Amino acid sequence: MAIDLHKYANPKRFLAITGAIYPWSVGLTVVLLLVGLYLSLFVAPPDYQQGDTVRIMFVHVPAAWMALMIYTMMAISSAVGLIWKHPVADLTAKASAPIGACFTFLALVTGSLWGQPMWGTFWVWDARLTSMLILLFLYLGYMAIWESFDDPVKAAKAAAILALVGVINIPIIRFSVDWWNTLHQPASVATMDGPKIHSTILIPLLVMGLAYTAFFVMVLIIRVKAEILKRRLRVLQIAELRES
Amino acid sequence: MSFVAQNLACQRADQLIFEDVSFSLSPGEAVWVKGRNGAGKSSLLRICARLLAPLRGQAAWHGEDIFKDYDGYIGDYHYLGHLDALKYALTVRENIDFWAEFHGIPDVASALDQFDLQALSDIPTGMLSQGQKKRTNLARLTASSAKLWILDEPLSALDLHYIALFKERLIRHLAEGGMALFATHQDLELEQVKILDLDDWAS
Amino acid sequence: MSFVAQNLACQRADQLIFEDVSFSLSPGEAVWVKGRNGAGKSSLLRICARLLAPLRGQAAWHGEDIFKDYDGYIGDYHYLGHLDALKYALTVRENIDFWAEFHGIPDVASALDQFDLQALSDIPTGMLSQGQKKRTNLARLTASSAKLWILDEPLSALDLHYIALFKERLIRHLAEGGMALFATHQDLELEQVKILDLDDWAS
Amino acid sequence: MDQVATYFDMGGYGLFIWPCFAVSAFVLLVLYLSSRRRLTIVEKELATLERRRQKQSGRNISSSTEESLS
Amino acid sequence: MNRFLRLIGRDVRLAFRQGSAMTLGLSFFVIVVVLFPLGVGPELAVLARIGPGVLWVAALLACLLTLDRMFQADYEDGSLDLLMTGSLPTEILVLAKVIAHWLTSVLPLIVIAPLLGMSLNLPGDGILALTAALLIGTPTLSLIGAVGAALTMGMRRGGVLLSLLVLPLYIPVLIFGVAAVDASMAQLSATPHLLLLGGASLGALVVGPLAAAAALRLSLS
Amino acid sequence: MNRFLRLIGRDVRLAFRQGSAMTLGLSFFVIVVVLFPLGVGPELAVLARIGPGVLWVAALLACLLTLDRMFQADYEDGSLDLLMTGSLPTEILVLAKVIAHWLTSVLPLIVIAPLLGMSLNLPGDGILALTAALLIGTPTLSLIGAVGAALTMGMRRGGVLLSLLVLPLYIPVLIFGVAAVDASMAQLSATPHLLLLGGASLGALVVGPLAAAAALRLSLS
Ligand code: HEM
Ligand SMILES: Nc1ncnc2c1ncn2[C@@H]1O[C@H](COP(=O)(O)OP(=O)(O)OP(=O)(O)O)[C@@H](O)[C@H]1O
Ligand SMILES: Nc1ncnc2c1ncn2[C@@H]1O[C@H](COP(=O)(O)OP(=O)(O)OP(=O)(O)O)[C@@H](O)[C@H]1O
Ligand SMILES: [Mg+2]
Ligand SMILES: [Mg+2]
Repeated sequence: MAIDLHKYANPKRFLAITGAIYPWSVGLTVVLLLVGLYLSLFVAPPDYQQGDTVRIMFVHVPAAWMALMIYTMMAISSAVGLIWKHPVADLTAKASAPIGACFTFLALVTGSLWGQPMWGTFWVWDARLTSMLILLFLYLGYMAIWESFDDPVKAAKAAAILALVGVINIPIIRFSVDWWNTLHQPASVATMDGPKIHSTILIPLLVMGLAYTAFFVMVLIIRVKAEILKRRLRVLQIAELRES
Repeated sequence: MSFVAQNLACQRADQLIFEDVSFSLSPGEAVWVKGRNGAGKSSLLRICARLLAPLRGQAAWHGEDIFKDYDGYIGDYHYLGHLDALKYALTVRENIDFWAEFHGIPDVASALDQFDLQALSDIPTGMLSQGQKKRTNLARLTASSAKLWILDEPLSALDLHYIALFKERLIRHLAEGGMALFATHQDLELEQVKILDLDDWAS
Repeated sequence: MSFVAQNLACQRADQLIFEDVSFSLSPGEAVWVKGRNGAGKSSLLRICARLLAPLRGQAAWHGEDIFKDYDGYIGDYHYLGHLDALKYALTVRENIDFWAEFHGIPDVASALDQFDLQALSDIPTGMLSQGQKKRTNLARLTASSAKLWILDEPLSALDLHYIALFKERLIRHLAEGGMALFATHQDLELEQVKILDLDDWAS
Repeated sequence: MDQVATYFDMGGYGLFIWPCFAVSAFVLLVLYLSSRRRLTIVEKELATLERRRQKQSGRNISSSTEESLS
Repeated sequence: MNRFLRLIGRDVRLAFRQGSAMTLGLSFFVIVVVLFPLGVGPELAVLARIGPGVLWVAALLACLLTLDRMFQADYEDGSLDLLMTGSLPTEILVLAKVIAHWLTSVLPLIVIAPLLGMSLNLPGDGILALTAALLIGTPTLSLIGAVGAALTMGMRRGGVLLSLLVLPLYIPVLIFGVAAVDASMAQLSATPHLLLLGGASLGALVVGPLAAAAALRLSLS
Repeated sequence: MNRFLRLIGRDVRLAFRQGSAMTLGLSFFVIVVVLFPLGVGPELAVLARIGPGVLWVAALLACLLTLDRMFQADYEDGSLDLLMTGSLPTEILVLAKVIAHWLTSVLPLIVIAPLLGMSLNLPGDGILALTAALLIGTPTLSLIGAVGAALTMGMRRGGVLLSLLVLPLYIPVLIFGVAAVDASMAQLSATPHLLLLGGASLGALVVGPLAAAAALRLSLS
């Protein structure tokens, strides 16, 4: 009997399922990315107001969507891991955090590169921007917690506590920041929501969004697999130590 | 009233320190944990004080598992570790006072007396010598009503006089139906002591 | 090459701890400072390491007063106190490495060997057991070229094996013409040891 | 030629648009490659360890361990 | 109950005796507010404009700075081992620590805040609203901070991680706190903001001790 | 020389390993600059107006915060006993500590300051002047700080006393530093201010280690 196997519950089925999905995710990512890039760089027309800069939207908005979605997913996984003690859930949360952080970073960078031609500055302390920055901090904190514990079981619990406390706060932050901003500076910031979105823009946007999602699934599978194998390696190493 | 540990195993930072350690304590008994440096004595003591989770195995107090949120163990044991748990800004009396109240024992004076601390009682503990700190730490032990004493190197820094005094106090504790689990490299010959050698496991 | 202390007196926080303490050390000699808890052993050792100013009295190294900005004493002695002076974030090797370089001794490997630290050398010192920390601390001593060792409780937390090892190392140091001034409550029988009992003064 | 240049100029905004795509591509690529690398490293370590254990114990290492782990 | 109060009492006494926690936060608060006019220039209009923000930011920072001692000191000298093996439930222990932190590190700020507000040229209404907002909002800071402090206790990079973890959670308090002062300075009612702050404090009162106790048990073992 | 470098190397490595000093100052700096817009509001004009002041005050505070660890950590674990009984003159020891402090706690701030300046909407000139002023002015902060840190080492109320002692001496640096940035933002020459900052640094280089070494010897016995 190796060390405390119940903590490392059988991830065989998980690996089998993800193994089946993985090739599809790779294929989808490649195809969707190619189509999406073609549509957004060559097909989509320049906006009558924003000119060609509107093309930034095709990498900016999907990144922002992913950033928000991944955090939610991470919190749900953490809750599952904490309540049902399912180790794969913990590992999924752990594996998705760096991906989410990357997307958040991309949303910030592309957004501020967009901001310069649109608003004449790389950064304003706008509600949306600020809450995105805070989201990046939340991701970094979550990742740092994982790194700070030597014992993965402890780290998982600590990280889950943090993710859950953080997720309670995301709507509060969103709400407060939105509200704070409008109090000082009524909607001067150009956001393009509303009915204006034309299908020549909407379709590439959606395709890119799907491409990013497929990419996320692909990388997540790789990372979760790596995490599971790392756990397994640890168990074996400990067992080895005991034998010697 | 008894403490029974069965097949305890301990892992620290990916290293298995010991496994299959079992022992039991009944009223009036003491267990002396022996072993070379790094054998896992302190770790075992911390497990028994619920400050460290064992990798495997059970420990039971009154027959109930202490790791299963068992409240019956609370207050029945007192752990004294390497660290002195003294607030250096507070005096000896203030330090002991707080812990006595915390453990629900209002009799601080006798605790002070037991280790000749009356003369030092108004000195901030930061200004004590190493041995005086240790004595304060030990006095706190007697200012708790714990049945089970878990002592990690209780003799270090004490001079011969106070080692004898401590031994006397320990014997009285055992005679009154108490139990003790301790680790020390120094000599502490007692009558009713069982020896648990962690080196046996390693070799 | 000798250390001579004459009529040292020490006061701490308005209290005279001892006075008229004199002793001398020649190459190959050791002085064992004894005394009850609070007698002032640690204070005396800190005075000899120039970490505390005496109230009265002189101490001389090579015949020159060590308190008069005398540079000749620097680097000739090594003080090992209650505190372990280890950086817990650094590994055993990194800790010893730094001090060896600092003392101008590049031979870390042999220092590690002396106290069986090779196996532990890549573990952060924060993860060591009490005795392992002490061994690291002692290894640092051998990684200095100091003639005079000033050791406050060098044996605490060591197991019997390492006490013997340390004793051996100390005897070799003395045989090589070194000197030692130490305080401990544990047994450390040596041939060429002079005993300095601070209790004599108190009574 | 000129057409290509005007295309890349993007109405004067090329300096902002292309870095956006470049950064996105770069970050995502690095993320993908580093994830892959982590996986291969772990896989390799695991393989060597398992081979060693197999060799050491001759017979199959406690098969229950094997099953519950894989 | 008695030992709950004793524990708070001990921490308060220690803070007085050592001075560290107590005066660290306070002096930091004062320093920030004193340095600002020096850095920004003495124009009264600008100072009054940024005053509420400066005061709230300073309060937040002072709180953040004193947080990491909440459990760390007891952890380092071994007292926490004894406290955790004692008969007080860990949640209550956390609550006692939070109360002690608030009393020693935060309350002094609130006492001195009106004075500093005046020095930054805030009007009377604004100062009143500021004090009320601080009183109602800062318990959240201590409560949420306890979770971070417990999570990072004994960690090598504790201090930084603590800021990183706790800061995002503090931002709503900052925003509503400043909004309350701004509103009352604009002759609007500060009540809705204060209610929001109160709500946050109540929520934190439930979540904080539970999460912090779980984290504490985790960190110690 | 070798052991001088080794000592610096050890401190830098420790800062990396423990993260505490290094990232404490840095994260504090970033936090202050992030919180300010949240407290003060997002108007670009206001932010640009107070930007240089905010950045300098944040740098000063970050420096102040990391100061007390300069000798304290070594004092507490007994390393300072060994360092002081070793063969490095105490003045050189202090210098090594100061350099290590500057490298680990101050330099990272300077590296990231331009980015934060941009986020506060400072113009390019201002950012350049800011970086130059920080580079030239901050060594003074570490050097003067060392004296305070040595004096208060091992004291019960060390942290606060340190701020009180050191802060008045920091104020000239703050004023000239901000003036340099303001000048360059007003299209004037920042050079005279920078020269003054440089002069202060040189003066501190002479006085600092001497005074700190004396204070260190005093505090230890
Ligand atoms: C650093 C700067 C920026 C950040 C952090 C940022 C962040 C975000 C986020 C988080 C979203 C997703 C919102 C949601 O789905 O609820 C978003 C969407 C969007 N952003 Fe940005 N943004 C930035 C700059 C810009 C700029 C400069 C523009 C254009 C002028 C822009 C235009 C848009 C548009 C059009 C959307 C889609 C709106 C929608 O889906 O309703 N963003 N951005
Ligand atoms: N905090 C820790 N993290 C990881 N490993 C640790 C930690 N503390 C101790 N260890 C390791 O656990 C083992 C047992 O340590 P423990 O302190 O229990 O030994 P011990 O028997 O008390 O030794 P000593 O006689 O030296 O006090 C040692 O090998 C040590 O390196
Ligand atoms: N930092 C201090 N400030 C003031 N007084 C102190 C300080 N340290 C120790 N003392 C006092 O000085 C006396 C001698 O202390 P010292 O530590 O030298 O004793 P010791 O002989 O080493 O005792 P032990 O055997 O307990 O280590 C004690 O009475 C103690 O109370
Ligand atoms: Mg031990
Ligand atoms: Mg002593």
